Amino acid sequence: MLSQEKIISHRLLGLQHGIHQLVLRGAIAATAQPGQFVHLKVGATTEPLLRRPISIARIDRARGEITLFYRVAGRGTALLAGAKEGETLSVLGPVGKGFALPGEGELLLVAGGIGIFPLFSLLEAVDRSRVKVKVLWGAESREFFEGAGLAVLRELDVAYEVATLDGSLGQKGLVTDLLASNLRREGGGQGMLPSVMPGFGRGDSVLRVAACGPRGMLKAVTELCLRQAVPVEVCLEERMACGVGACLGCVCTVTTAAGPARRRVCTDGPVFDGREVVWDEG
Amino acid sequence: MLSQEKIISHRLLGLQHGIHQLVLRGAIAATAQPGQFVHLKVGATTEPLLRRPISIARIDRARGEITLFYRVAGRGTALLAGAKEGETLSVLGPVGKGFALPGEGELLLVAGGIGIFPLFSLLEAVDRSRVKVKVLWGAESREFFEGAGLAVLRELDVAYEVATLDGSLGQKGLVTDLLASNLRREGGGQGMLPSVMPGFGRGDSVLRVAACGPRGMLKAVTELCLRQAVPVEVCLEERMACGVGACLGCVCTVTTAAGPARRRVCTDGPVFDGREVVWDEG
Amino acid sequence: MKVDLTTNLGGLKLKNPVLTASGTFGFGEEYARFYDLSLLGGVTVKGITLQPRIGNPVPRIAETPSGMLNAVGLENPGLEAFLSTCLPRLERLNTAVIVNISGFSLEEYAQLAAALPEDSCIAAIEVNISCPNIKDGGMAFGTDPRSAGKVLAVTRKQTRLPLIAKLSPNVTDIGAIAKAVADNGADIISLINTLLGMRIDIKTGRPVLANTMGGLSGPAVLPVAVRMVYQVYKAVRLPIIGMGGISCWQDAVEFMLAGAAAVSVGTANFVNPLAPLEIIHGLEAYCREKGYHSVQELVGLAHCKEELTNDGKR
Amino acid sequence: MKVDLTTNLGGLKLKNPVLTASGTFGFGEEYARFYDLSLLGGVTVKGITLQPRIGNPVPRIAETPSGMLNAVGLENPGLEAFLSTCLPRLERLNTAVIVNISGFSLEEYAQLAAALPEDSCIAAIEVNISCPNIKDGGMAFGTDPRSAGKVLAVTRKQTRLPLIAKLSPNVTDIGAIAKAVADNGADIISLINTLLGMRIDIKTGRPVLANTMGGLSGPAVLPVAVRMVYQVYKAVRLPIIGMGGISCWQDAVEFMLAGAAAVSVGTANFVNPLAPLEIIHGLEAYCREKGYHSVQELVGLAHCKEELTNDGKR
Ligand SMILES: Cc1cc2nc3c(=O)[nH]c(=O)nc-3n(C[C@H](O)[C@H](O)[C@H](O)COP(=O)(O)OP(=O)(O)OC[C@H]3O[C@@H](n4cnc5c(N)ncnc54)[C@H](O)[C@@H]3O)c2cc1C
Ligand SMILES: Cc1cc2nc3c(=O)[nH]c(=O)nc-3n(C[C@H](O)[C@H](O)[C@H](O)COP(=O)(O)OP(=O)(O)OC[C@H]3O[C@@H](n4cnc5c(N)ncnc54)[C@H](O)[C@@H]3O)c2cc1C
Ligand SMILES: Cc1cc2nc3c(=O)[nH]c(=O)nc-3n(C[C@H](O)[C@H](O)[C@H](O)COP(=O)(O)O)c2cc1C
Ligand SMILES: Cc1cc2nc3c(=O)[nH]c(=O)nc-3n(C[C@H](O)[C@H](O)[C@H](O)COP(=O)(O)O)c2cc1C
Ligand code: FES
Ligand code: FES
Repeated sequence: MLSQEKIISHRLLGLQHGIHQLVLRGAIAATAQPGQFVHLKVGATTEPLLRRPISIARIDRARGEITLFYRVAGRGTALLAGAKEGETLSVLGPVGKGFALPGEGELLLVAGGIGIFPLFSLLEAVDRSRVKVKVLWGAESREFFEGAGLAVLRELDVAYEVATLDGSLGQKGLVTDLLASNLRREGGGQGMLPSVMPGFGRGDSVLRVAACGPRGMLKAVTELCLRQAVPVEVCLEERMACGVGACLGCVCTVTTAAGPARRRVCTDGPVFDGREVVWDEG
Repeated sequence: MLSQEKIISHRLLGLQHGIHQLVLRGAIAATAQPGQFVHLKVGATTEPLLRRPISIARIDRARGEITLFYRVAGRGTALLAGAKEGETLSVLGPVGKGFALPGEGELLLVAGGIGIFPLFSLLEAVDRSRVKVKVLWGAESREFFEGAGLAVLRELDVAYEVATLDGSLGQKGLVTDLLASNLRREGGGQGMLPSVMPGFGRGDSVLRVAACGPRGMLKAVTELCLRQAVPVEVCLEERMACGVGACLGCVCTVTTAAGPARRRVCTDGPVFDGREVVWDEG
Repeated sequence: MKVDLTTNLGGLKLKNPVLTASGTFGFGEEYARFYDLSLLGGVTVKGITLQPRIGNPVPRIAETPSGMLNAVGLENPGLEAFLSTCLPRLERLNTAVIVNISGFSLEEYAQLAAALPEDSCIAAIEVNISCPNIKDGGMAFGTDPRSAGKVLAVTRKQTRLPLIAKLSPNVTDIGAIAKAVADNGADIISLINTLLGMRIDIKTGRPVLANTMGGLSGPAVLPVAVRMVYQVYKAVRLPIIGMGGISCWQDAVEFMLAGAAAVSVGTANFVNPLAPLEIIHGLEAYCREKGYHSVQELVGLAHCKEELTNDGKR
Repeated sequence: MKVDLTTNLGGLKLKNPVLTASGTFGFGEEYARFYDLSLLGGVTVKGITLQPRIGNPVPRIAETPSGMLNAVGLENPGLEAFLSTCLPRLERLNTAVIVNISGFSLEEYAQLAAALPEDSCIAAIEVNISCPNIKDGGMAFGTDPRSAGKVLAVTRKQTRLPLIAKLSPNVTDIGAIAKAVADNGADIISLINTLLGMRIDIKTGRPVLANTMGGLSGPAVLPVAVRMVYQVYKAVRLPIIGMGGISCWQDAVEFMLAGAAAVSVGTANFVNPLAPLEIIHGLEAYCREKGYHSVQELVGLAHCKEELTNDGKR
C-alpha cells in the first residue's frame, strides 16, 4: 500500500495547459484497477503537507509501470513537476474502488477536460473484442486536447468524438451535447435500452456510461443517462487528507434506503453509481 | 544585496563529516570582504522558513565567484546539499563587518573545527609578502581535516599547525594549546608585543590574532591573547532570522563606556574585537 | 541495553507511549492494512456522539503552510452503532482502545460515559471538551474552566474507566482549564486539540471550508502544543498525553521532555502511515543512546535547569 | 485600468494598504538598502518602551515548521533615544511611520503616547497590549477585555494621533477584546501579534530559547490570523490591519477578503526583503483582473454568500 516508486519518465505534454505525463515503476502496477488512484507525496518537507491524489491512467503490469497524467494546478503539482527521472516518489496506493469492467455490450466513456485520465485505464482494460467502446470528450480548445493526451487516444485506436467550447476542434459545445446526441441518435424511450453506436443496439446489448469530469458535468451526464435508463458510473473528486478512509475529509452524499448517507470518495469511491449520488447538497 | 547566484560546482568533501564545497557565481563576489557571510535560501517552499548564514570562504573577483564550505547540520543544510550545479540560489549578501586586513606585521589565524572557513578568505586577502601568516587549527581527528578543506590550506601554501583531540594528526589536544605554546615560544610579558614565529618579533612587527570556532574556544583564545596584550578579532555565530540587522534576533553583548550593550552579530559583526565581547552572560 | 517502553498513565497501562489521535485513525481498521496495530501503545478512535451525525458538507479539508484545516463536524455512526458494530471489530485489533466522546450537553457526556462497557477492549475514555455547549450559548465547554470542570464531574460519576480530559488550545489560560479538569476527576490530560483557523479561496472570494472555520493541525501547531504541554505540566500533577504536529520521533522526544508521558500521532498518519511505528523505534533508540532504562525518564526533563549530557546525565 | 490603492483607515491615510510589521523592520533603515521605502503604505517601527531595554539573552530565535519563534524581549533604545536619534532619521524615509508602544503599566502607556509628537512623520501610534501587566500579576494586558480597554482609554487621552490597538491572539475570545478596545477609543485594530510557542532542543533537553517561550510568527500562523481577522470584522466596525504569516500577494488578498483594510508584512521580510513591494504589485494586478477600481472593494468580501465571478461581480 505504501510504495517507493521510481520515476521512469516525466515530461510536459504542452506548455499552455501544464499537463505532465509521469511513468512510475514499482509495486502499484501489480494490483492497480481502472478508476483507482494513487496518493503522492510531492516534496521532502512538511510543506506542502498533504499527499496529492492522482488517477492511475495507464497500467502496464508486465513492466510494473503505471502512468499518471496531471495538470499543474497549484503549489503541490508545481513541486511535483520538478521531480526528475531516476528519483523515487513515496506513493500510497492503489486506492479506491474503480470502474466496473463490462464483459459485453457497449461502453460510452464521457470525459470533461482532464477527466479523461482515469478513463484511459478503463479503455485499456476493457476487452474491446467483446465490448464496443466510444469516447466522448469535451474541453476548451484544440490546444487542450493536444496537450492532454489526445495522442494516447489515437494510439489506442478507439472511436471518439470531441467537443470544444470555442469550436476549434470537433463539435462546438459541451461534452453533454455529444452525449445527448449520441443517446438521441438511436431514440430509446423510457425503459428501453438505447444503443448509440451504428451497428449497436441489437437484442441483448447493454449500454453503460462511465464519466469523469467537473461535478456540474457529471450531474448533467447522470441526468441524461437516467432519463434513458442507462447505467452510469461517475468518478468523483474531493479534497483529501488521508486517502485511506480514516479522516472523513472527502465525503460525498448518497441516497440509501435509510435516507441520505455519507460515503468516502477515497475508499468507497472515487467511482460511484451515478443514480446514488446526491448532486445538490448544501 | 539580494542576488540570484548560479551554482558552478557543488561537491561533498568527505562523507563522514558531511562538509560540502559550494561555488556560486553572481554579484556577491564583486564586493565581498573576508569575514562576511551570505544568507542563503535553501528551499523553494516556506519549510524550512529562514535563510541560513554561511561564511564566504573564498572570493574570486575576476570570475565573479565565491566559495562556501558548509557542514550538513540539520534539515536546512541537508536540503541545500540537494541543490544541483546549474541551478540558482537566492543569496542575500554580502552581509556583515569582516576582519581587519593588516597591512604589515604578523597574523595568527586560529580555527576550531569548521571555524576555518571564514579564515580562508582572510588568508587569501592578506598580502603575504608584507604580513607573515600562520594558521593554527584544531578539530576531532585526521578525517575531519581531510573532509574540511585541508587541501585548500596546502594549496594556499601557508605555515600551519594542527591539533586533534585523538592525536590522529598533528599535536594531540586543543587548538588553544597550540596558541598557548606559540605565544609562549617567544615569551612576551605584559605590554610587550610577543612574536610567535621564528624570525618574527623584530621591532615594529605587530602580532594580531583572528579566530573563529565554538564560543568556548573563542573565549579561551581571547583570554590567552589578552594576557599577552595581543589584539584579537573573533568571528561569532548566532541564530539569525533577518540577517540584515532588523530583527534583533542575533545579538551578542559587548562592554562599552556606558556599560554592557547589545550588538547585532549579523551587521555589527560577525567579527568583533575580542576585548569587547562579554563572554559569560546569562 | 533494553529500554522499558511501558507507560502507566494513572491507571491506563500501555505497552509503549505512542497512541494515535482521535479523528485521524477512523475506528482503527484503515491503518490495520499497513501494520499490526497491536504494536502501538493504543489507538484513539473517532469522536462519537449520542446520536449519529452526518457531519458538515464538503469541502471539509483545506491545506495550510505545514498544516491542514478540517471541519468534519464529528461525523460518526452514533453511540448505538458504535457499540454494536465498531466495538466488536475493535476487540479484534488486540490493542488498547481509547474512546473519544463528544456531547452537546452535560447529560450527553454522562450518557456516553455510562454506556461504554468497563470490561471490553476500551482502556480509557477521552472526553473531548471542545464541543459547543448548545444549551449554554454555543461556546465550547473547554474554553471555560467551570464548564470544563462540570463535564468531567458528570462523566466521572458514570464510569470507573480512566478518564482523559482533552483540552482545546483556543484559550487564554490553558493551566486554568487543566486545573479545573484535574479537580473534577480527570485521571489524564491530553492536549492539544486543533487551533481554530480559516482559509479563503481568492478565486471565489469564499471560505475554502463549507463550514467557514475549521481546526488547524499538523507540524504548524507543534510549537504551540509543546508550549501548552510545558505549561500544563507545571500547573497540574496528572499525566499528560501530548499531541499536535508530531510527525517524527524527534518531535515525540520534544513533547516528552516538555512533560508528556505519552504522545498521540494525528495528522502525520495521513502523510506517512508508518509514522507511529517509526516514532516508537526512534524513542527507543534515543533512550538507549542517552542511557535511559525507561522511556518515562524523559518526561518533563526540560523543566530542569541542567543540560543533558551525551550519556543522559546532568 | 488604474486601480486606486489609497487606503484610509479611520484618519490614517496611506498611499497603499501594505505596511511592515513592528519588530521585523527595525527603525526602517535596514530595508532602505533594498528599495525606496516611500513606495510602502507605511512602516511600523520596533516596539519602544519608556526605558531602554537590552532585551532577553540569546538564543532569541528558533525555527519551527513554516514558522519561527522569537524572544527578543522588546530590546529598544527607550523613548528618549527614539525621539532624539531614530525619529529624525525616520523623517527622511518619506513614508508614513507607525510607532509601536509597549508599557508595563497604564502610566507607561500614557507617558509614551503623550511624548510622541503629533506634527512629525508619525502617522499613528500602535498600542501593543501583549505586554505583561507587571503591576497586576504579569498576565498580558491584551488577554483580558477590561485591561485591554483601560490601556486604550488612558492612551486615548494623551494624543490626537490615530490609535491602533494591536491584539494578541492568545485569547479565548478575540471579538470581546476587539469590542473592548473599540469602545475605549481605538481608531483601528491590528492583529495578530505572535502566538505563544516553545521548542526544546533534544540534544540538551533544554528549551531552545533562553527565555523558554517565544512568539510564533510566519506562514504557520496564517490560518489562525485569517480566522481572527474574520471574527473581528464581524465583531466591530473599526478598520483592521491584518497580519500573521503574509508572505505573498495571495495571502494579502486573503486577509483583505476576510476583512482587513490594510495588511502588515512581518516575518516574510526576513526571507524575501522585497516581499512588501511584490505584495503591492500583486494586489494591484488582482484588482485589475477582477475589475475593481479600488483595492478597498476587496475588504470583507468573504462575508458575502455569493462567489466572486471572474470579473469580480457576484
Ligand atoms: C481521486 C482523484 C483523482 C485525481 N486525478 C487527477 C489526475 O489524474 N490528474 C490531475 O491533474 N488531477 C487529478 N486530481 C486533482 C488533483 O488531485 C489536484 O489537482 C491536486 O491535488 C492539486 O494540488 P495542488 O497542490 O497543485 O493545488 P493546491 O490548490 O495548492 O492544493 C491545495 C489542496 O487542495 C487539494 N486540491 C486542490 N484541487 C483539488 C482537486 N481538484 N481535487 C482534489 N483535491 C484538490 C490538494 O490536494 C491540496 O490538499 C484528482 C483528484 C482526486 C480527488
Ligand atoms: C555568521 C555565520 C557564519 C556561518 N558560517 C558557516 C560556514 O561557513 N559553514 C558552516 O558549515 N556553517 C556556518 N555557520 C553555521 C550554519 O549557519 C548552521 O550550521 C546552519 O544554519 C544550520 O542549519 P540547519 O538547517 O542545517 O540546522 P537546523 O538545526 O535545522 O537549523 C535550525 C535553525 O537554527 C539555526 N542554526 C542552527 N545551527 C546554527 C549555528 N551553528 N549558527 C547559527 N544558526 C544556527 C539555523 O540557521 C536555523 O534557523 C555559520 C553561522 C553564522 C551565524
Ligand atoms: C481530520 C481530523 C479529525 C479530528 N477529529 C477529532 C475528534 O473527533 N475528536 C477529537 O477529540 N479530536 C479530533 N481531532 C484532533 C486530533 O485528535 C488532534 O488533537 C489534533 O489533530 C492535533 O494533533 P496532530 O497535529 O498530530 O493532528 C481531529 C483532527 C483531524 C485532523
Ligand atoms: C522578531 C520579531 C519581533 C517582533 N517585535 C514586535 C514588537 O516589538 N511589537 C509588536 O507589537 N509586535 C512585534 N512582533 C510581532 C509582529 O509585528 C507581527 O505581529 C507578527 O510577527 C505576525 O506577523 P508575521 O507572521 O507576518 O511576522 C515581532 C515579531 C517578530 C518576528
Ligand atoms: S481522504 Fe480521508 S477519508 Fe477520504
Ligand atoms: S539576524 Fe536579524 S538582527 Fe541579526
